[in-house]
Amino acid sequence: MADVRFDPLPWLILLPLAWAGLSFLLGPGRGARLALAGLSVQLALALLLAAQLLSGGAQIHAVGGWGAPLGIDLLADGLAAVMLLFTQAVALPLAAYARVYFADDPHGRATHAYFWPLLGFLLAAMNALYLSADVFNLYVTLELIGLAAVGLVAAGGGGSQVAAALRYLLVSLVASGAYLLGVALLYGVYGTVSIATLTPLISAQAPLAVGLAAALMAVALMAKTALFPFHFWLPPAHGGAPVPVSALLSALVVKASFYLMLRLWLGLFAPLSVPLAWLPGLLGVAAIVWGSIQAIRARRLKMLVAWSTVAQMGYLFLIFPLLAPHGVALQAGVMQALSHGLAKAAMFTSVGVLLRATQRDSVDALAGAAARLPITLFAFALAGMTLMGLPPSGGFLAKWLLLEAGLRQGQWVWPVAGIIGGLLAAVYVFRVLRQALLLAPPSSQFHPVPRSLEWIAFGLAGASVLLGLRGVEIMALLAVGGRS
Amino acid sequence: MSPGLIYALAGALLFVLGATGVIVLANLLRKILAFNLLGSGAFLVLVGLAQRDGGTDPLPQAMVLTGIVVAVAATALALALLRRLHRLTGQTRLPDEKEHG
Amino acid sequence: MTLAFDLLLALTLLWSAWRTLASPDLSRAVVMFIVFGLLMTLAWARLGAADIALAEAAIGAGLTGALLLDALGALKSGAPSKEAP
Amino acid sequence: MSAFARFATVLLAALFATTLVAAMFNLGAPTVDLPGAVAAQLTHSGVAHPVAAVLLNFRGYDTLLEVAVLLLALLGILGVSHDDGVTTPTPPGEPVLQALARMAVPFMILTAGYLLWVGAHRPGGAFQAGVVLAAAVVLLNLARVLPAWTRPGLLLRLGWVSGFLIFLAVAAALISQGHLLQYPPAWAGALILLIEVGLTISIGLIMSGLFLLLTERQTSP
Repeated sequence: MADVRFDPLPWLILLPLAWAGLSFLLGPGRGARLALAGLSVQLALALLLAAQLLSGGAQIHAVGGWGAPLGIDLLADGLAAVMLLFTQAVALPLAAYARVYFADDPHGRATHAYFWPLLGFLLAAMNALYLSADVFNLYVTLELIGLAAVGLVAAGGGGSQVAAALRYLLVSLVASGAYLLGVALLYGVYGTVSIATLTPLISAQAPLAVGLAAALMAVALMAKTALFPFHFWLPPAHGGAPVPVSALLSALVVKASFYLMLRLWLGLFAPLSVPLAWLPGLLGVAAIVWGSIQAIRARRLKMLVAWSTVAQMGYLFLIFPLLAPHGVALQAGVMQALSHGLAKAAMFTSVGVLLRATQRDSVDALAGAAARLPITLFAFALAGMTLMGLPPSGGFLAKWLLLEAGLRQGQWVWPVAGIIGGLLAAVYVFRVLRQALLLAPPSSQFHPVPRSLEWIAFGLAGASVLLGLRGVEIMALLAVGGRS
Repeated sequence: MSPGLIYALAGALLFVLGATGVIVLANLLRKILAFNLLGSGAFLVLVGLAQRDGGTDPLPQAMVLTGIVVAVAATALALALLRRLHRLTGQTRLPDEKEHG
Repeated sequence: MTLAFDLLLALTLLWSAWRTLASPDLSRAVVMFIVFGLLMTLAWARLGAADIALAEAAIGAGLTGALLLDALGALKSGAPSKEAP
Repeated sequence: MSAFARFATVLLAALFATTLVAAMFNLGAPTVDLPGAVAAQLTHSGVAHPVAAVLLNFRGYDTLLEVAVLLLALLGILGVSHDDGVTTPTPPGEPVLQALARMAVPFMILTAGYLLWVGAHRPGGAFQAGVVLAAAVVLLNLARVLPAWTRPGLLLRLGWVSGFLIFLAVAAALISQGHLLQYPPAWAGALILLIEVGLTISIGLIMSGLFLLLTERQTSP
């Protein structure tokens, strides 16, 4: 090999696969330390990759040495590197949180007997998805993500949790099936599944079958991202799972299918998608309104946060009518994905602390929480600030970029919807805070909670606010290399 | 009209039949059966369409082998969840969606 | 001639799929699904995909069928499951 | 689901099916000739059967992830049946079944070995062989020749993941060749056989696990 530079691409996939397998071998409930060590190395690898990209441009790794279209290519451009860095950076604190949370679990080990291997496979699958440049290989990664997420939701659960997992599994499987039919049509028309090979072919000539493939794949990914009206599976699954799992799903997993939709819409299907660009935007508006209303009405705390995810995923789709490669709208979407990921991780982790302290999953039970758990409440409030889009948070930067994109193209509807969504977010966030600031009734009892849980929530919330200040660096990384 | 195209067309119809079944039918075992029909449909389109001019193509064939294994893994997990749900609640259907809880 | 056979097989395949979803009795539906799997094996053989035919017979019809039959027994032995349309 | 929603779904499905069928009739020849590329590179792949070459060499990475899918299904099933605590007393095996198992299992293992061996040249391979092996394990289990899998011990877990870990280790070691899973042509055949042997055993155990975990744990009402 002439190239002596260390290539982190394959290791970002192999490493989590390895610790997933090994922690399964260790036995039920084991593997937390292995996972934390592995995740730390993965984070370092993602940072290294980002540095390499900034200095040397996009990277391709031809698996098997064949090169597309015969083999499968891994491709890391700026967008992939940003998502990889974000995923490892959020997963590491969540894993640390999960370790403490499960060790402190009063309900025994059943809920987390296989948490660590499932987490390893989930992260490997997400990293593989971000790096894959092959539509069939992407199908396999989608299935991996779906099965790992369902396994995490179902583990050790009661009736409603198992029902939620089953509903999630069915939606996920039908969506993967639709995606696969899209792949089948693409292969039928062009005889290849490599994105790099397909892109110029689709630009040159796209018969009706390719339009159908694009539609099937877009619908599949919207369903996996829980965009309205495909959102119905998300609240019971995210609201019913153990808290560390909810955090992982809401912060990271839904972003993977969004990323793929963005990638296909911007690259592969760019010649086809322009006339229909208003449709995801419109569904996004509906998601913001409906998700926010349900979050405002929710009685259970975890359900409130889960419905907020439905609303926040709507924002991500507001950018589709405004998209252009390397444009401001793409920056807005990525910024929203990152800041929502951090904020939602912070929100679920602080909700986990509140649940443990009050022993109830109820907004009404929060009275007195502010006095007893000030750090956690502050974390929740900071995360809420990001969701509302107040400066200097990442959410503010995302809305600002969306406004800029909308004004440039004279389409002010989409940023306005985003701003209204921020106001609605304020309603449900303040509903929680107001209840927590009430004086505790004399009968209420607060159980002790490990301090480290509170600080992890606080750290994530702080990061979601400070993300806005690091916008320049993120945008520089995002701008590295396009596909082609 | 080649055998490949015939099976691809049948696969397309199977896919639509299965997808409609998963959405419309309420019994969970039927939903799982319907999902398997949907998957088989997609597999037939993958191989059939690629071989519409006769001959064989090892690439989609290998992909379908992967797909069959994924499908059986997913079916096993779905059945495990269904049996667990049935044991816990006595139900073989999903509860009606509640918009807030 | 062979084309006629392929057409017939494709139609039978669709018919068995339809019966899998539409027959009122769940046990019969599962049996029809296993029949469907065996017909798929035949279809793969017609497409010159012997590997898939082997896998379909062993996994699609065999293992999946066994899992379904067993699940059927478990679901019926518990609470009387009401069949839905 | 309301009658109207059901009607609308069926109508939409019919519309989509019609479009799909129409789209399939108007296709020219595919642009890229991958079967040709596979045939051209087959001699460098380490196996003589094109489908096996795609599965284990050209697109071996897909297969690696596919084994992870199988393990995930197993993990999910273990997760929902872990805390049962209810173990039905296992009835003793029937003598007829036991005799049958003792006779049939050696042949099934031979068949699995044969399928594995020919997989390099003609249809067959690790997945088909694994299923035959799984059937043998299930038969032994039903005949109670093997102890029931109430709680997976270390040995069983090792059997489940070893195929995956061997595959992973080979894939990682081959990065020294320049790329993930880049077989040196001289060693490709031997390495692929090593991977396939590991996969056959693990797939056999995983598939029998899928079946046995589902049936044994949850039969008691």
